[in-house]
Amino acid sequence: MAELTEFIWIMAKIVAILVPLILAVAYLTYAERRVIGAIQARNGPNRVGPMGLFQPFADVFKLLFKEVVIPSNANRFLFLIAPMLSLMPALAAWAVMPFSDGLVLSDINAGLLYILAMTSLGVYGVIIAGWASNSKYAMLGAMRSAAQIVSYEIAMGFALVGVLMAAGSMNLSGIVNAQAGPIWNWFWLPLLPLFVVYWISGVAETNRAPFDVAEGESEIVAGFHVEYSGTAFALFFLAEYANMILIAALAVIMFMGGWYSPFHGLPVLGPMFDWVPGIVWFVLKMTIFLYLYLAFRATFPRYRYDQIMRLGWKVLIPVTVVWLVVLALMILAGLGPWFN
Amino acid sequence: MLENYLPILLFIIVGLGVGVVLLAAGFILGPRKPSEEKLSPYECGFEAFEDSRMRFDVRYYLVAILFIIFDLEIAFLFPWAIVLDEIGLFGFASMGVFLAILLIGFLYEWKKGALEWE
Amino acid sequence: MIEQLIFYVFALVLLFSATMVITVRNPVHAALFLVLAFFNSAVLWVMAGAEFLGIVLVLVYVGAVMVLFLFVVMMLDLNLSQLREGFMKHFYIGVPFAVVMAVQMLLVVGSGLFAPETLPEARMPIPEDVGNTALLGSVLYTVYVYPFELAAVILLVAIIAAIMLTLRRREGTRHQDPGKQVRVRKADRLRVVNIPSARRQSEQE
Amino acid sequence: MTNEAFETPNLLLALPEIWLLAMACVVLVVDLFSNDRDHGPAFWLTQVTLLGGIIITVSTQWGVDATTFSGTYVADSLGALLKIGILVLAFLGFAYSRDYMRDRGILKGEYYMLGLFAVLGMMVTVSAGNLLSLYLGVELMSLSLYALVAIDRDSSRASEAAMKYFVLGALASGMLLYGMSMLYGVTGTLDLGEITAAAAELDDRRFLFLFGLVFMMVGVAFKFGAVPFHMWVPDVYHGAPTPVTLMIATASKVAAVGLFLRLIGEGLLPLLESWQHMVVLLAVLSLLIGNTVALVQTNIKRMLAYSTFNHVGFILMGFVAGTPEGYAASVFYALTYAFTVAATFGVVLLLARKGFEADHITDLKGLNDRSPLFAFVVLILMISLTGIPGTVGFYAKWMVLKSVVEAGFVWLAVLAVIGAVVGAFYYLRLVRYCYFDKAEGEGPQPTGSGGFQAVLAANGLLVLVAGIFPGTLVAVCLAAFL
Repeated sequence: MAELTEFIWIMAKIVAILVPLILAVAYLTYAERRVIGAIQARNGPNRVGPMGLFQPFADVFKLLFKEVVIPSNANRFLFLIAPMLSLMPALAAWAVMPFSDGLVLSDINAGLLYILAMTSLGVYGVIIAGWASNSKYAMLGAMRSAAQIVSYEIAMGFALVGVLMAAGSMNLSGIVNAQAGPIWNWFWLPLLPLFVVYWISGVAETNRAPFDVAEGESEIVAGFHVEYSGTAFALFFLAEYANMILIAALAVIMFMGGWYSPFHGLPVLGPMFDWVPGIVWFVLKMTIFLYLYLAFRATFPRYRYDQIMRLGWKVLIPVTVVWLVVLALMILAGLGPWFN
Repeated sequence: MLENYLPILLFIIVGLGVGVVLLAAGFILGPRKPSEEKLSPYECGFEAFEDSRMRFDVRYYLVAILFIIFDLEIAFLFPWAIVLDEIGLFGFASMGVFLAILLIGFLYEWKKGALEWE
Repeated sequence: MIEQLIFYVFALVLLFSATMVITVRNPVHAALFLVLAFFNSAVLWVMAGAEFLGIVLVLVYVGAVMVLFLFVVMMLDLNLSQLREGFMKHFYIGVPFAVVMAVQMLLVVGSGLFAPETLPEARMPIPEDVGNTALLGSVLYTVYVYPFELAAVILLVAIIAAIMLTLRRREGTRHQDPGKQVRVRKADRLRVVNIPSARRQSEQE
Repeated sequence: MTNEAFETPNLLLALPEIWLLAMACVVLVVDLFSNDRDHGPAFWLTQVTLLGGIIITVSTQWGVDATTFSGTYVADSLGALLKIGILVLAFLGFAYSRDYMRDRGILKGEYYMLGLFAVLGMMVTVSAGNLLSLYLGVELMSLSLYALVAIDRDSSRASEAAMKYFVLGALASGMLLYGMSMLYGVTGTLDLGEITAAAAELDDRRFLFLFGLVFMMVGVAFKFGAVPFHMWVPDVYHGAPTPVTLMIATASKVAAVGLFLRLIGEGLLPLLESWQHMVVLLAVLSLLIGNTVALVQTNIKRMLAYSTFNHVGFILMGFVAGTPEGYAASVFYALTYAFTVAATFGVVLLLARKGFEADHITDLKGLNDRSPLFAFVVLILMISLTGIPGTVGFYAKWMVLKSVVEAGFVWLAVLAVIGAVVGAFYYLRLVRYCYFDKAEGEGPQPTGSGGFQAVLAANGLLVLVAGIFPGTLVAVCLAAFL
């Protein structure tokens, strides 16, 4: 009996994470269109509901009532399993995310490693979708995107190692607690190069502009999911945006002090903001990163494929390796306020 | 420790479940009117010619191989990063040698042009 | 109880997917079953307390090695019927060997020697408070530093071999060299020439 | 929480390996940045590395008996002896191969780098004190060799050979690893010394020990190329570029001896009576298959491949007794055999030129007319491989036979002697071609730089000298075990 209640309790928590997450995805798409609209001096969606606020729901319903077309030569089973494989890791990674002090579903020791493992699974959805569609554009997009994802995963992994070294723990709450203090105590400062590398590879990992050659609608129409329609397409869409939010949340946890207020521990300002719950800071910081995603898309031209690979292998990896050595020296020297 | 992993397992199952439910909803709610034209793979309006499963540049394989090697390297770095303050200078030096050996490999890749795409 | 249930479920799925890897017709399906098998064994490892190794199994094998597998299997367009022919030919030779191996295994496992109480005590009991990642780290870079560095050398050999065997530089391809692009000076590209204006010439005449 | 048992390792004890690793990296970097089409800097640096390695090994490890790196590394006379053998053989291999590789457009820097890494792997194997380092050494050696076999990537025969070598080699490594995991499961330790101690006081866990032992024996037999785990040998010998074949046939055999001795010969010595019969079986099968099939070969590389089984049989026979004398006999046999075969491949390489392999036995016809010196070298090599009294091959065979007879396997010794007599036929056939037959047409001329010819001649003459004065080498081999 106790096991059953525990089971229900866990399921309730999972729903409590998933529902806001899916809502966030919905409104991220809305925000994307509004923000880019504003940057490009136009309106964006503003018809459905006040200021177009119900637009995401309209989109969802439209997709629900569309036909899921399975191309004639496609491998049916793999074709349908691919979107699920792409969504599953994007959602499952949230299981270890600490939203505030102690507010975490599963506080495992190897949290960061788990997240890295989950993000590395994302590539399956892409490859399988590309292959199962039996379409040239899908195949091309899948190959490009897979090679790109794996290339940037290395740079990202190195950046994460830097965070580990600084925090001395793989537990995500532990990493945040290692940054307790005002804004200059957070890891973005001593790990600045890694922070930048992490963010760039995060954008590339999610196949977002300016690294969106895999989708490159003007070159290969939509890349690996060109043949998908209806809810199958919606799953890919969901996965992409859930991944964006995940990358943003990780950036906050690893480099931006998680749920800590930027004035934490300061004499006057600190107590002034004590009443704000940690999760608010967390979401606020995340929003900034999500805005960056949108701003990138609105302002940067798309990279060429060879340039993407060059950036990943020849710029980001050397930068991270050099900074890991510098970081190790900083830690051995006990450089304050981070490592003493 | 294990009880911490139960929620993760459930989360993974739920994550798959969301996908199944949405997909099923699409099949139930959406229309099904297949036609030959609709089901043919997209090819800019052309009739599809030749199989789409073509051979790719060997460079893609090479990237995948190099990725495996560097991924392993990262796997080796993880425990090291955690115990850095306990294993002292010797542990630091041993990772230094490890990285130096692999950096030579990286230099080799670079000079041979394995990282160049045209 | 739940733990045992989960163990048996995953062990069964593991056996099933491992069987499918070698029996299924389509190589892509086989590779995907292998992914499933790895994933299941990762779960079993985590259940056995090897948290770090379990997750690294997913990270390295599922996330990297199998990606390469899929790349190769998908692109090679293997001829399935040819593969099947060989299978039947060797099937009758393989079966006796498999039976002998299975009997051996049963003998060994069934002998009761693998019962937990007869096996030697673990050298380092896993303390609850520190994760086994930290425990692994505390010996890997000191006590086992020699095998650790050898692993680096093996990886280096893998890099060299992979590049030597696969990389071919094609003729006539174009590369972008940003270093060169940045180094370009105005003088390299632009020549300012003084051309006497036509009208003035005509005026002079 | 830091392991209290940890002491900072004494790096000086492992100096040969450290030197080789450092120099291999130097070779790699130098070759990357040099524009020499013949990879001259890499070649000379490689040879300097190997010679330096010999000097370092002799001066730091001979007569020492110590472990470092927390017991994962053993520095002792046996390791030193085998390492010197490996280094010398690799030196010869590189010295003989330059022209051959250049003519075929496969003289790459990678040849030297991978060669050095293979040598490093062998050295690690022969001085491993722990299952982990043993396995990693074997893998390092094997991986480098797989890649070297395929170095001529436009040759479909070489690619096929590499594929076979790789698949079967990976299988063998898997077996080895599986057996090792059994040992670990039973004893709870990876340290070979502790495993030996545990093996000495077996109780009902004997069964598991034997289970692991069988798998490890299969893995080791694969690496040796002993029958019935020999399927890869002829194709690999034939398909690989000759210099790579040389490396596999010589240095890697010496390393396999080290692998056997560390893992089974010494590591599981208390289980002698259990593995003795397995080794006898392997030896008998190797002797039978090797001699019968070698008779009908017309390709020198294939012939050497099959005759290898014969010699592998002899080497394994030395292990049967499980005594220091027997082991010393095996090591002596392996070293002298490898040294002789290296020169044989050297002659094949000497006669080869661009677009012509000179690996058919009739290519040797009338060699005496073209080059009396090298015909004489072939004569020495062949009578030594045959084991005619007065040659070093004879002493090696005699030592092995003596130890087998002392262990009570007289029938095995008789079988081996019959095998040696059969072997005489196909070895001496080459001598007949050299001296008594006329070449059809021109016949291949010895080509090669002065250094190559000098080293090869020295190698051949040293085989002769070692036959006349075998005492020192015998004493050295015995000293390594006492």
